[in-house]
Amino acid sequence: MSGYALQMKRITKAFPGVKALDDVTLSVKKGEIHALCGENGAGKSTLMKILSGVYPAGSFDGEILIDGKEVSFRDIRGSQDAGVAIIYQELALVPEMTVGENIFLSSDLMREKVLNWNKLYVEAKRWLDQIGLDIDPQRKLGELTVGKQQLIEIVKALTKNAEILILDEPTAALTESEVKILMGILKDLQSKGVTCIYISHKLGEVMALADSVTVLRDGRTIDTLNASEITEDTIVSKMVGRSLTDYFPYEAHEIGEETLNVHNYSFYHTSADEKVAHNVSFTLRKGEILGVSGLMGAGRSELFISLFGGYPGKKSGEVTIDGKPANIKKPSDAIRAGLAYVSEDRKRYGLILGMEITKNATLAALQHVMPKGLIDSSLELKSAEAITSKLNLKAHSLEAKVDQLSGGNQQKVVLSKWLFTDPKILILDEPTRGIDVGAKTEIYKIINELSQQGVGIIMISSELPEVLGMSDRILVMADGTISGELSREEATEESVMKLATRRRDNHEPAFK
Amino acid sequence: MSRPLNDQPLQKKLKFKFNAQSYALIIALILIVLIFGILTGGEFLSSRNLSNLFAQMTVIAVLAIGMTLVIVAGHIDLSVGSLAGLTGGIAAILQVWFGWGTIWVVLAAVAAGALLGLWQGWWVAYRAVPAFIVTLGGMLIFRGILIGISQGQTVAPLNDGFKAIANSHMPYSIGYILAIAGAGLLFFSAWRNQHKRQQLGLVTDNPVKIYGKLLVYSLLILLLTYMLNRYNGIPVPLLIVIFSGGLFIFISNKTSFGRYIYAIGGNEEAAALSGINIKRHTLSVFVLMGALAGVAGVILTSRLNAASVSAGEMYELDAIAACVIGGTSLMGGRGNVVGAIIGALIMASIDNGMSMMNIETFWQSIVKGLILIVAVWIDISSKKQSSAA
Amino acid sequence: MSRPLNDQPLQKKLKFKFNAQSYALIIALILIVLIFGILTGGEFLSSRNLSNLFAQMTVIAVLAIGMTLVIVAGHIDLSVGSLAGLTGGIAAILQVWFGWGTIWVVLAAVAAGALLGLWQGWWVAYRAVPAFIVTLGGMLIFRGILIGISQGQTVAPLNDGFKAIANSHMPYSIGYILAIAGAGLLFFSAWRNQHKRQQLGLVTDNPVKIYGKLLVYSLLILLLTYMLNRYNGIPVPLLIVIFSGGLFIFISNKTSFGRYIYAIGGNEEAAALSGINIKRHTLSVFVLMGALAGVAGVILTSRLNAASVSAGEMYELDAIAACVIGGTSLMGGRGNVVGAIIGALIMASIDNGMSMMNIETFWQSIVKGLILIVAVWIDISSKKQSSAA
Amino acid sequence: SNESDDGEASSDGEITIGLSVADLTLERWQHDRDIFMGKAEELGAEVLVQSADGEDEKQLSQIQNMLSQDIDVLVIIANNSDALTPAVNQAKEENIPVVAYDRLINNAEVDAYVSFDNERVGEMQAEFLVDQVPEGKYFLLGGAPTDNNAQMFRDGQMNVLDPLIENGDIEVAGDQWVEGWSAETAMSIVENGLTANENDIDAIVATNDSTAGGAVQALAAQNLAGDVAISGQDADLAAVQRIAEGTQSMTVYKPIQDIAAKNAEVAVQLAKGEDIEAEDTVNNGATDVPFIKLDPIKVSQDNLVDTVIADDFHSFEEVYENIPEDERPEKPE
Ligand SMILES: Nc1ncnc2c1ncn2[C@@H]1O[C@H](COP(=O)(O)OP(=O)(O)OP(=O)(O)O)[C@@H](O)[C@H]1O
Ligand SMILES: Nc1ncnc2c1ncn2[C@@H]1O[C@H](COP(=O)(O)OP(=O)(O)OP(=O)(O)O)[C@@H](O)[C@H]1O
Ligand SMILES: O[C@@H]1[C@@H](O)[C@H](O)OC[C@H]1O
Ligand SMILES: [Mg+2]
Ligand SMILES: [Mg+2]
Repeated sequence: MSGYALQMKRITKAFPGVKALDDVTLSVKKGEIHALCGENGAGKSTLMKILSGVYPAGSFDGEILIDGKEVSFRDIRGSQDAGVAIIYQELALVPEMTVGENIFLSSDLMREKVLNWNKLYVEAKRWLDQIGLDIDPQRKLGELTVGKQQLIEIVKALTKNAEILILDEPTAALTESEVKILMGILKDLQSKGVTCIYISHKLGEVMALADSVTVLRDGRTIDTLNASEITEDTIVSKMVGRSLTDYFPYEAHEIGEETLNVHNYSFYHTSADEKVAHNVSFTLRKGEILGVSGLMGAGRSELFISLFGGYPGKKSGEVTIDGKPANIKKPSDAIRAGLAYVSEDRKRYGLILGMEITKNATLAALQHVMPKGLIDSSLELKSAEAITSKLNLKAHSLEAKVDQLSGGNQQKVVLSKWLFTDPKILILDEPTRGIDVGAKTEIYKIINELSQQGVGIIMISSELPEVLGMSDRILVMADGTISGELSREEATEESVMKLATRRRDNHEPAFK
Repeated sequence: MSRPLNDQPLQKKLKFKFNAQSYALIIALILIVLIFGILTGGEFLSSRNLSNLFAQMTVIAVLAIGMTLVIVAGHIDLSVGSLAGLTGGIAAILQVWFGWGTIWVVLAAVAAGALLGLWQGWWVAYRAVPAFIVTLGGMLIFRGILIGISQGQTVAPLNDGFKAIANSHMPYSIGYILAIAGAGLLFFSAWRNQHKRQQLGLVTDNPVKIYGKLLVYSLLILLLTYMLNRYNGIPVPLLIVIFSGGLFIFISNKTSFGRYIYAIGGNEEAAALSGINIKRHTLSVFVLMGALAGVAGVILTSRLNAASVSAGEMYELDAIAACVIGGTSLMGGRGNVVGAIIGALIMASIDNGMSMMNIETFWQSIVKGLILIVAVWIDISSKKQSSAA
Repeated sequence: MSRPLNDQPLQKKLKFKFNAQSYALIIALILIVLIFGILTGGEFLSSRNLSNLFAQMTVIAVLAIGMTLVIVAGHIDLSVGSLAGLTGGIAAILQVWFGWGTIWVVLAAVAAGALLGLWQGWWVAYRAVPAFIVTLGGMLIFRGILIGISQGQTVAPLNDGFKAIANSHMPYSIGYILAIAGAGLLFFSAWRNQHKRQQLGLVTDNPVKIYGKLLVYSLLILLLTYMLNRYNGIPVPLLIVIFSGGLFIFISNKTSFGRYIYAIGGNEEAAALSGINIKRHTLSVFVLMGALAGVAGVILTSRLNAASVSAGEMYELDAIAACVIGGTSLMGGRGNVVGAIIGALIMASIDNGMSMMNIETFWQSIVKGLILIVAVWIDISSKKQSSAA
Repeated sequence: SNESDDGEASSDGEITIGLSVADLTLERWQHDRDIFMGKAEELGAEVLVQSADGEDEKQLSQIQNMLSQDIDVLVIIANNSDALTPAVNQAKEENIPVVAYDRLINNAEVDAYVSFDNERVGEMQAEFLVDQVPEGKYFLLGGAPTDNNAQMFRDGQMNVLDPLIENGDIEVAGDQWVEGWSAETAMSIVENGLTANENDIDAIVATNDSTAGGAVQALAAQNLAGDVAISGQDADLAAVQRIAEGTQSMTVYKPIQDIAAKNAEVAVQLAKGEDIEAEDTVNNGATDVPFIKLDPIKVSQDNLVDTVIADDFHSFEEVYENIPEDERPEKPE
């Protein structure tokens, strides 16, 4: 007995045009939490998909040993039966089905010939309660926020009572408090002898959880660190091949005159009865980086989507841009007024996945590549190349479809698209979600650069260090209103959290 | 966390939404029925016409039941009309030319349907050819085979036993017994479910609401039975629809197979990642559809007491329309059998009502087209409103 | 970072993949052509039959061109057959009964098509009724209107000018001039593109490869012109297809409208947030489709020198099949006009070839169904292979 | 271009006839084809057959395709009399004679027209019913609204019925057309018509046998089969069986033996460049076409044996299959 719960040896896997994994080795000890780190596109997800049978035996080279015995999975069922459960980076859930059904979709409860719904929902409820989620298992999954869906995905994996649990960026859509819940669960599982493989770009989490860390770079194993060797700096330098001194390269910059002024802004659900945001007022100056913090469901995304003209339903209040009243009814008005909105959900709202990188990049400002009223494809390619190389996008060709890119690179395509519109005001909603540290730093650099050019930047983020590290000023939202504003100097984790948890009824009457 | 995740008001709204949605369809049906009732001076609602109406809707209803599953799985089947024609033709040929007994003939037709469904399902599931193409091909192939084997002739007449399938009625007493048994079953299963939920400590719905609703349904069933009994009794083809409908409702709600179909149609990737065997399930859906087309073919031939080469032409479109009217999404993942049956009833009502009114044929086309669009629009806008509420 | 953007070998592989895919279709076409050529002892490939073949494919090809956009936008149009029948009927009625001149009649037919397209587009775009239902309704409504306004009669004969639209040929010399001009245009635009890319410092393709390919194309164009000139010359309807095809290729590649349609079909929500007006563009797609149905209607009536109430029945399925054969995805977001035209040619070749062989009708149905399935399967499996390679 | 050989038999001496059939999915045209081919072969000709499945454009394309195959004469059963002008013109340009089989082709140089008169068929249907039911409620069951012939049958029916409707002898209880000649649609229509009229219908003017079949089923459900007079056309086997049983009153039999054989003869004559004999001509808008007129025959229970059975169109056993032996008429020799 090796003491290893899992060994993956000399794994090599190629996609058309890409060698995703090249002789990778991974050894995970029994009962440990083993973190897998690496830049976007390093091959982490691919390695895990090999382990879980998504890529069946024969479609890759190398061997897999579980508890020292060689295994080969023909399909996902195979790995499930061998005690491997995986939470995929991309949610593997069915929005039209109920929470309970989703939880047990791949379990024996759903494999019975005649289903026992009552039992299924009781069981689902039990699992949900166990991790402190008060969600009705009979609700349709699609009605939950992404964060909660992510938690459902986690519950789904837990129900399998797996011996090896793989979590591929489980916290990308979670708030800090939810992350804490998850960490509790994992520690608990660990005490029960479950082995975990944990993939995350949030090094804080890795530091807090991991017993050992394996670092991948460009499809190769770089190193495995044991508990004693783990420091953020080592991980980062192994990941990117050099050391990054400053994760949040905030640079003092000149802040100009006011560019955006929002006064007493409210908007309603489409049914027109209930307000989503209530009397919001704030300003943004040229070259300023305005952080927006708050708990999940505080209404940040919806507020800015609404300002951007992308939310149906009534609204009221004044919005001025550069002193002129802005009448934004639809996204094209907003774009024309110089606004750009980088969505938190890139697959749903950001990208045309089946389209080429080039075409995605120019989509929001197509007129820039239509000098004579017609699309000039050479110019288009040139422009896309210019903008994506500025963001250090990694792709084998700009004519590749976006769905072949890793998550981080997809995010860069979305950024490219909006930068290409030459915005005066750039709204970034969770801009670094699912992005590796190296790329994060690049994005921060770009944010700095843009602010130096006088672009006003609004950065909505659930990651406190990021907000604190990058912002000139921070707005905190709670319950659809702005519960407070902090200058860079005033802002600390505590002061932000205090405002974020302030209930509306403390200072405002309830909505009508 | 600051807010309880399960705030009550949200849940109530959800309930309401579900209801508004399914009621819109019934309201559309009632509206159509009322309008025709008035325009025909009540004739439309006579016992006799109701009896005709149910007999006229059966073939499309049976096809729509199967089509629901096909569409939910994310596919489509354009061959069902041809397949019903072919299986009906096979039935007639085996009986008229070869003298087979009715039972064997029915089994052969259903088996032939299932087999040809298997063939189509294989192309869709294992060869990844879009169902649109496979079944468009099937439509041509099956019609060709039918013309070939029947040499263009109308094959008739069939045995009395075979004729009875679509043309007979239940004796009055048995009709009432069935109706009462059906209502009783509704109450019993509701009670059992409530009881179980109590035992398991699950929230139980307000009994007044549950049993009240069931009471309304039961009264409707009895009223309908009474109306039909005032004429010849419950038509046997209606029972076939109710039986197939019940079976497929059971399959889609109570079996893992059914749920997997919804999962596959709702998010194929997720389903695959959850270890569901997409190909095998897709194949099975087409086999079931084929078998139902076989049933539809038998009813069609029995109703006409003859099989002709053009039987079932264009039925695929009616069946698909019935599903969509009934709330099935052509994108897959969403749909239900009850809706499809109501959809078929709406379609049949439009045809029946206008022909009762003796409207000129070309106006019938135009009006039917308009009603189709408006009915679906009402359904959709009610859904939107309630989901935005 | 570690890897440069444009490493050569990778790019080459991609190119190859793209080619394998588009070649599969052409290979399928060539196979079909060769087989029929052999089975008919060369007749299939005679100048005269080629001329017939191109005239026979035009109506479906014109419809398929518009259908590509509709499907790319994520919708479907089941009404195009009826609409072509109706617009063709309007053209005939205006000319035969009211004595309108040919030009006015053509304009009226196209305008009527566009208007009815607008009506359908409005329901789809602004009322969110699924296109399947709207256009199924449209299919019934338009056919009903046609029967109503023509009182069930065939309207004929038309003026010589009108007849000429689908039944005349280009004089030989003009045919050659057009062919040479077309080839020249290909070379010129390739050269200009290369030139621009050089100026912008972009990688340019190997000139031998580019111009070599164009040379092959040009020779093919000339060969075809020669073949057609050996009979009566290039059929005018073929020019209409080439012209409409060219226009729509241009629209989909060079205008923002075209690009937006692909974006909408690919991901509607993302497109909306990128500032694209979904509703207006969707509406426009249906207007264009309607106008093309008008063109198809004119060709149909001109070809038959008569408008009958059944004209265009079932053409919608042929048009959709042509698109799918040509690689358009019914899920939206992916498809191209050239493929659709080749698809229409494949469909027409199957019909033509089998009729040249005087095969029995029912066999024709069966064989056509099979070829349809197998052709799409070849296309799909070649795509899979090349993307898995 | 491919010059053809001026109507002379082709070089190998054998005559090739191109036969374009409107729709072989209908039983009757299969009989036509078989008899035609038999006769033509007897006369030493070869026949190429194509069927347009009831589509005008397809028929046009198929005729073009046949013309590219060096035929000597073209025989067309037109799907639509008005929609084949271009095809005939093309044949004319190539000096290939054209015979219009059963249905006239308008506005084109046709060399011969061999047919029953479609309007006459409609008249016969109505005449028979009026004979049986001189006064009463009539339900009109038209053919496919998209079929050109259906219109002509209706015209014939109305020639007879209109005067009686005007003087009040006949009341129209309903007027519906049957999409695609579908039996099942016809059945639903008649069910609804019976309901709407509380079974008070005395005659149904069904335009062909398949729609009559659906109507009879609807009548049977009301035990009215045999009590309501009902017409038909084509003498389909199922229909003559119904006539034998008494559930359908009549059908119009177009002696296919005659029409098919006559057409084959005429075609061969034209191919050889011989003259044809015709008593009549009919103007089709372009020319006076020699018209070889054949009479359709009303078939009812009284003359089944002398018509369809005597012609070997159906056998005695087939026709009386469902009638007990002792109730059958005497079997002819
Ligand atoms: N289906 C596929 N087809 C082609 N290339 C793929 C496919 N899936 C992954 N790749 C490529 O394989 C490489 C590894 O991707 P993978 O998703 O494993 O990265 P990752 O480490 O999980 O990145 P991230 O942190 O962004 O999730 C990338 O270059 C990616 O573009
Ligand atoms: N699909 C949905 N169905 C019902 N309520 C929703 C849905 N999406 C969002 N909400 C509600 O809208 C409100 C605002 O959500 P929003 O996504 O804007 O919050 P956020 O502050 O951006 O949080 P996140 O970190 O999740 O992005 C919350 O009350 C949330 O529960
Ligand atoms: O004989 C009839 C034929 O003339 C008509 O066109 O189609 C229906 C047939 O019954
Ligand atoms: Mg990943
Ligand atoms: Mg958000």
